[in-house]
Amino acid sequence: MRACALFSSVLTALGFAVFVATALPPARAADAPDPAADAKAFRDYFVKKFPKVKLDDFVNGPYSMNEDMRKQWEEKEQFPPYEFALEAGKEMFATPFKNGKSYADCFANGGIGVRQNYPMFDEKEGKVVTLELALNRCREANGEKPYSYVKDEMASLTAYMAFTSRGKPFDIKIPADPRALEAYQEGKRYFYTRRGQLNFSCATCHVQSPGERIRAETLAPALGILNAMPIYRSEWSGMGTISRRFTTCNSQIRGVPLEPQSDEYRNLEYYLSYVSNGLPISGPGARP
Amino acid sequence: MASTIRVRAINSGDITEVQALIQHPMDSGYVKDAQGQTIPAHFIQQLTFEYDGKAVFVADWGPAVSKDPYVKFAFKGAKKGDDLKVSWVDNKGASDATTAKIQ
Amino acid sequence: MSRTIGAIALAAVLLPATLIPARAASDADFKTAYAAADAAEKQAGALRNQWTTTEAALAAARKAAEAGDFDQAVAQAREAEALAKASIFQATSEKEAWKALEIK
Amino acid sequence: MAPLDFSPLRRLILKGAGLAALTGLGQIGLGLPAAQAASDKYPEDAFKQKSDADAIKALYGRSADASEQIKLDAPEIAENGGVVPIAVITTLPGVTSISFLVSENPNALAASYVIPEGTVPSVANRLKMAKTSNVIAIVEANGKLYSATREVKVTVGGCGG
Repeated sequence: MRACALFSSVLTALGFAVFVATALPPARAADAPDPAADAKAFRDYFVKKFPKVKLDDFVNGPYSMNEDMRKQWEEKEQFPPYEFALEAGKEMFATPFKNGKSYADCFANGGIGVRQNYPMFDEKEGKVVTLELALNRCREANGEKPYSYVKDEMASLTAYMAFTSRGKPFDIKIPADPRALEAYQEGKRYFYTRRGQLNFSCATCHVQSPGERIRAETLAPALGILNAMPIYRSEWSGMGTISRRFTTCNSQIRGVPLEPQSDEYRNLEYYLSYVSNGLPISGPGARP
Repeated sequence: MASTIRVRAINSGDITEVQALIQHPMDSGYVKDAQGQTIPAHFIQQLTFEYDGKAVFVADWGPAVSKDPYVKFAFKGAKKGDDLKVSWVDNKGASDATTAKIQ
Repeated sequence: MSRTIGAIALAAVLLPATLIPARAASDADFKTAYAAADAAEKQAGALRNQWTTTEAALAAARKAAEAGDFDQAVAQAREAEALAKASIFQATSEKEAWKALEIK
Repeated sequence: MAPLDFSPLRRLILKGAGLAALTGLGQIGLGLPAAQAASDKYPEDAFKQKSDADAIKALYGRSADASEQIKLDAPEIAENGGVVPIAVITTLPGVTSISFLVSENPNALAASYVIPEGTVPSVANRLKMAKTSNVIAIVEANGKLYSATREVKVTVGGCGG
């Protein structure tokens, strides 16, 4: 059966990360992944497409490309809607677990000013670890129940951690580990792969059409899109994490979202963060 | 629990500029929940700012004021270090109050 | 490529109308149609590429069957199967096609 | 020139004083202490009116004239109807109250502010808009009513989920 043959070959591709982990790294073909070149091309593309937008301003998403919207945003920022989540996050972060330990014990520098280093590649696990994942692992390691990845407490905690990193440039590293490169490559593949009944990829909206309106929303450029996370979206009337952004994007194109923090989303976040290296963290953010 | 009221009152010369953000759902009564049930209207009706025992600003609000409402105004006569009292009451009779120092 | 998907999706809408047999569908017809749709959707799931519209058609098929409307149940199941197959096609062709979109 | 505090004026209307009773009130110095405003009655009836005209009438008992001295600041296109930043500032003297109405909302009156003497006649707030609509700012000054109107386009309504 042809469908089955295709099916298994895709499975092989998906399992490639595992494959290279066990096999010797093969000699790279001519189109071998080159993250540094990708990041440069990615950045150059946006700079050329939007010559009036300053590089650091891309982290402000649609507000970097529409003056009427920017005014509304500046007004919002006078007393931003994420203020309550930010304060709650600060308090939660400082509150010890039942065992006396706290979030600070799980992170370098006590968790302050480290958001720009996430996601990082964990060479022990052989996988990408996002900030949201690290926070829940920290909770579980200390006998606490994990939080929902999409909003509420997780959004508050990441809001606070992002706030302590404001202005620090994204500094995502790809260690000399073939699994790290493969995770990056898988993330890139996810970003450009069309899915859902609408047959859209992430890139369809956020590379080809930023600044344009789809239905009623103004699309954000992919460059710097994660720097503002988590965000208070007026459309949600509340806060949302990177997990929430990914899952809602997928359902909007009529695809069934994957589980938050699945390997695919972790890799996607790795790729998207890496190509925004050098752009400042601006989270928490406010969006339409 | 923390106060539902955030106030920034900044004095410059004779003018004190006040910004407030209040945590409140401001349900309009026109929105249905996931189960299709109408969420009953729940909104702040009156928000009062008092300085030196006198109201310097009173907001009468209906349900068309945004969730987590924000307001900005300015008044004369206060100085740095003075107290500004802020209080609200909603249509269900709930209320909150806080006192902010003018900066 | 997107045109192909569109054609498949269109077929999904048209197929049930043309294939409904003259006699009323039975519970057994529904079960057969549903099993085929379910199998295709599971395959799409293994490819990590299910569509919400497939899920909706499957749910509609179950609901119609519960209500005893087997004509409708079979029609919905067939639509679900066509959608699931389109999503499988999408996932397999995108295995290479994604590269065309990449910023170089 | 010391502006009179006319805020009790509209409260009288709410108490059903009627239009006739208001005639001439503009000349009477209602020397009530400003603290009175804090215990002002909430204008429930005005908030229940559907149209902007009825709401203005219920609140102030009269209609307003357009004024160039009111600057109404609102976006051309609201990024989200749930949170539309709208501000007003006026150079009119003797301001006692400022109100905001959204004509196409189910109930037009959105917010009404008491401006006691010594408070700057300028307010910024964030309102919900169900759809594209005129936004009207009403300024009550020296017992008279003035207005400014602007259309705000809404593509994502503020009454949805």
